[in-house]
Amino acid sequence: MDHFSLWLAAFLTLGIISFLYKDNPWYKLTEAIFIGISAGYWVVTLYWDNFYGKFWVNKGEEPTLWIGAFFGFLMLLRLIPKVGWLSRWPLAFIVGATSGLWLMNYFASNIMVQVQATIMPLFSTGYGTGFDADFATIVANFVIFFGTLTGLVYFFFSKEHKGAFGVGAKIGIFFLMITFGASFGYTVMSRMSLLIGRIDFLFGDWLGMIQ
Amino acid sequence: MNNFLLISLSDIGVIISLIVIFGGLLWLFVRSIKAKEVDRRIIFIFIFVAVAAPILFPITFQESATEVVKGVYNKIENLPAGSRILISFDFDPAMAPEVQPMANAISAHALEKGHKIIFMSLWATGQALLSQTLETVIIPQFPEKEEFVDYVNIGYKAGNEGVLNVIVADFRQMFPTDVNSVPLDSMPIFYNLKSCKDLDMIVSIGGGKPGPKEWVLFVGDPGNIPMGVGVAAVVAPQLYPYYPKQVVGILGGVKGAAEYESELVKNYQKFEDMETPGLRMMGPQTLAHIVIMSFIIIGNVIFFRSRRKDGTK
Amino acid sequence: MKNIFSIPILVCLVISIPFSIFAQEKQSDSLIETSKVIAEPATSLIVSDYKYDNGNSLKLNWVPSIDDQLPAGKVTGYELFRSVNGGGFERIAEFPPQKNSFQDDKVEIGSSYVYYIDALSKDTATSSAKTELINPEREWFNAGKIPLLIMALIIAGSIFYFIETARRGKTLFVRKIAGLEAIDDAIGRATEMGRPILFIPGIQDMDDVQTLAGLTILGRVSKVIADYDTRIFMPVSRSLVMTAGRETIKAAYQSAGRPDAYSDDMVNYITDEQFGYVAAVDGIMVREKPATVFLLGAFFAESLILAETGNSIGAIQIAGTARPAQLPFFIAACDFTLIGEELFAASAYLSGEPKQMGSLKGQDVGKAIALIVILIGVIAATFSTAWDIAFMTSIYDFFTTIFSVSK
Amino acid sequence: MKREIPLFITFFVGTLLIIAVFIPPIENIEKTFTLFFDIIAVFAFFLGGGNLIRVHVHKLVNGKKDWVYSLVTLGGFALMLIAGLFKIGNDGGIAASVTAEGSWFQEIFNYVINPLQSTMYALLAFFVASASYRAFRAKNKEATILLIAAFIILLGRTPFGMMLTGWIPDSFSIFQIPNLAIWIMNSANLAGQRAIMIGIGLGVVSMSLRLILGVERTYLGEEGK
Repeated sequence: MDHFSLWLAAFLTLGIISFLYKDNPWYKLTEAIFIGISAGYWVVTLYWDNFYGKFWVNKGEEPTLWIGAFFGFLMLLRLIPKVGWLSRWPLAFIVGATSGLWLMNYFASNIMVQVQATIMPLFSTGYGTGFDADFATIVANFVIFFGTLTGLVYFFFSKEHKGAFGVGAKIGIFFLMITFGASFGYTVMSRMSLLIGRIDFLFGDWLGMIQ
Repeated sequence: MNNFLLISLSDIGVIISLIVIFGGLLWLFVRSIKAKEVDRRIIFIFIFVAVAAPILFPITFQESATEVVKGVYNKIENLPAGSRILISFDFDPAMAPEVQPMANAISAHALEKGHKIIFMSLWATGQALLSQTLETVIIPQFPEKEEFVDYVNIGYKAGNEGVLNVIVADFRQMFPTDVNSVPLDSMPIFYNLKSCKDLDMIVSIGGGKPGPKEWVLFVGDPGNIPMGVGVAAVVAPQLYPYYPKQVVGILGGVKGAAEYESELVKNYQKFEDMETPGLRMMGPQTLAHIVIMSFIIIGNVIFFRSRRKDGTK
Repeated sequence: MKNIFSIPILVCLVISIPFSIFAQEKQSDSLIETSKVIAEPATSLIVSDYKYDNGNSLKLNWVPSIDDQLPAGKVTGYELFRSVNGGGFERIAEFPPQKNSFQDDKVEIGSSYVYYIDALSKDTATSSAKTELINPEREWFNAGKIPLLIMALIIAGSIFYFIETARRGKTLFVRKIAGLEAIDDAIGRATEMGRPILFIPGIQDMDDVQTLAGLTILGRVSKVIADYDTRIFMPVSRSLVMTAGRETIKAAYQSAGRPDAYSDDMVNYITDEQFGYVAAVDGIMVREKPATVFLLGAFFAESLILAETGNSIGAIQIAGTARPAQLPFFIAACDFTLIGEELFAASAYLSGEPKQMGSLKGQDVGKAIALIVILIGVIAATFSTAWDIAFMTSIYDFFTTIFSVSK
Repeated sequence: MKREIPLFITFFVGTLLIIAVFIPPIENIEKTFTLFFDIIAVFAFFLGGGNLIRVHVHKLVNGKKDWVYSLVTLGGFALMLIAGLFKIGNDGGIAASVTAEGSWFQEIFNYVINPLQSTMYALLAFFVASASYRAFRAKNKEATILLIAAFIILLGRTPFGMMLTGWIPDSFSIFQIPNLAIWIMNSANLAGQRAIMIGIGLGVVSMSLRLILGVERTYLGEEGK
């Protein structure tokens, strides 16, 4: 990094950090640079990767790509109020494609796989291994089993959380809370690493205060 | 007590910054008893100081190794001298700050115990990092160790899990030569070593795919070879189910590296002055965690005090 | 004299040359015989059509050579050869010892193939018998996915059934969801305070279902906003989401009978860049000071940055995402959080339409099935593993098969 | 017609993709559709990028408050467009990769976008702290559990976890805080994650069906009955 880019990076870094105190002109300037440059970055990337790389280069061999381009063109008709309603066609296409695609994907990876993963013997470390688990593992197995079941109970929509069902849902929300608390606590460390990186940059690369 | 808390209070800056942080927290705690809320900007300053101070004036905390980390340490400690260990660098530069310290510490430990190391990588970008470890850690620290006898770098081969599938049965099929095209057959370290099954231990350091998990599934488990793993913190929970059966131990994130380094520093005179990037990174981490926990406590004190106040009204 | 004696010697030498060469040859021949390693070939090479594909792969199985033993058998590996439409054989793959199967997915429908495999030893290769001629076949139905199909039909069927039941007028009970009950109040509050409402549909494009979920909720929310005559502001990070968002809000204003109050300026594209977008939204939050913030869609690391900034300006925040890693941050920093499934159910719930409510009831059937399967499955797995009870083993096998996802 | 055709397109495309999972000859159709999506997204960018320019030019021309920043945004946008579309500074000219080392485009990315991204990301360290201060209060049972779980894990991530509980004999090592933290991550945490994931799966299936069947049509303009 030469001098200019180093000072530029430091200027931008401090501009963002200054937002923690309050909104100020320095932050506004940094934000404006960020928006302008990054939006430009994405237009160019989209143009070269998607339009040029995926469409323009292959349009001869793959005539079906013109269907995509046609839908894209319909999208632009929004600019003409009279035929603007045609832009709903590509939207409808996208909504249909996204729903259809993810329906089966989520079905397989979220429902089937997770249910299957939960079907485990309680007193063993794996299926078909006999009584080989220690106390902590057995407790963990029970916790996973009851936690998953009660967690599911919590999500039931068509039953009031009352009586035995309500107790199940209550336990379920407790498990969800442990999950949230634990993941929160666990992530703190990686978030700090990012700040360590920036402070290393400021005091080290920029100011040269770290030996 | 001093040894219990801190192993190096390098200079006056450390003491001042610690006084500032803990003095400030104490002041806030006293205020909290009067149920006074803390402005978020004050919290921000505390976090900044807690992270910046240990970077400027290195503060290192004594880490005591947890059992999962000791698992790897003890395995290397207890193998007879001359055992052959494979260490795979399965990470890229983005992951390196978190996991390379582990690779360095484990390699140094193994060489010091007189083991022989085969270095390799399943990641194309891992190769440069591997050379870096060799040049900056292994060679300067162990000038007496000979390449091809005590260690060798067989480099990277494309093919992800496919590579593992092959070397579990035959090394030379995948790696006929080392990274500099020296045939494996000419090296003493590879004498009588046909496949991974002839190794005494495998250590995989990484955090993505392919990585430690694939090593366990494709090599360690089927070949019944002792495995130690070092992983980025985010993926560590996914590996704990394999401990202690399929892996002898796990180093998770910077903390894992720091624990390993502190074991080395504690037990080996040679390593007393070694570079300990893991421990160094743990300084800001630990202080930041303490600050956050202190603020959780302060928040709760404020909550209970103000509830009492409201109750008496 | 010397010369006379030398002649027979010379002759003898000349005659002996071929013999000596012969002898040498003989010697080297025998040398080869003792050092050359010849491995037995692999046997029973069988090629079969790979089931459930589009006719683009064939499956090969063989029995490894009897000399292929670990750790130190004679066989060092295998090479597979293939002939296409009666042409010459070409090497297409090589394998380590002990390998006994391969899937050739570089075949085309309409061509015919013959294979043989070589067992390699240090010096030579011995070939197996050739396979029969085979043509890859195309299947029209992937029978390997029958379990997936059955489960999908059961769950989709129950959702469909309850939608229909509700359409026919049967009222179905749906419990209250706190985060959604709060929406009206949150909008009302913004109206009272005379401040705008900020709606963030996540940072992903329209190809993420969570964005779709966010937009369906936007439809309901903006109708209420139109009724209350409050301002809504929606910065987005994708152009397509901008278009879809405008369409959605416009429709809501129309159905609320206030099409004139709608303006395209309600929805603005910022930038596709994750943190650039976040920087801008943070700026908008502190400058516009919205009274209510909705964060509904796919969020990544920025979830907490947005939620904390929103909190610092004192906005009521209703968040929801299906990314488990980000839920803890919303739980910590927002007033109401729609957890996973609730995000997708929200629009149906808010619509109040019976048939939409019906689909929620249908989802519950799915949950009930999952509950029962886990309950019985775990019991079966436990008994089967611990006491080896055959009946339990078959239950376990049944469930794991039904819930397996094959390729 | 204005409504029927879009509804039909959604229904047709959605159903086709679901069926394709089971029919090998068309199982790759999702790839084609994904390509279509990418192409549509480029066209949509004309609208998005156009809107960006319109909004900022509007501010500039009308001399609204903070118009200077709009000028900076427009300048940055134009700079990137020129650098990237004409591949300025790329060795090998227009045929080179747009992100070639040394090109203006890549240099600006490295020296402007990169530090901005990582600093924005690093703000999380501060917000994590302020959120824990505020949110982890024992207001009720749920919040108390959230607090305890977070606190144990946090403690387990520092040397103090071991210091406080290191005296516990090894046979009960599970109660040593670092081990307890790991145990929680792999039991209760896992259970919660699974319940959430199964729920999400059902939620997606149900919402997708509503969209495909046209029960949910808020995105389409005129509200359904």
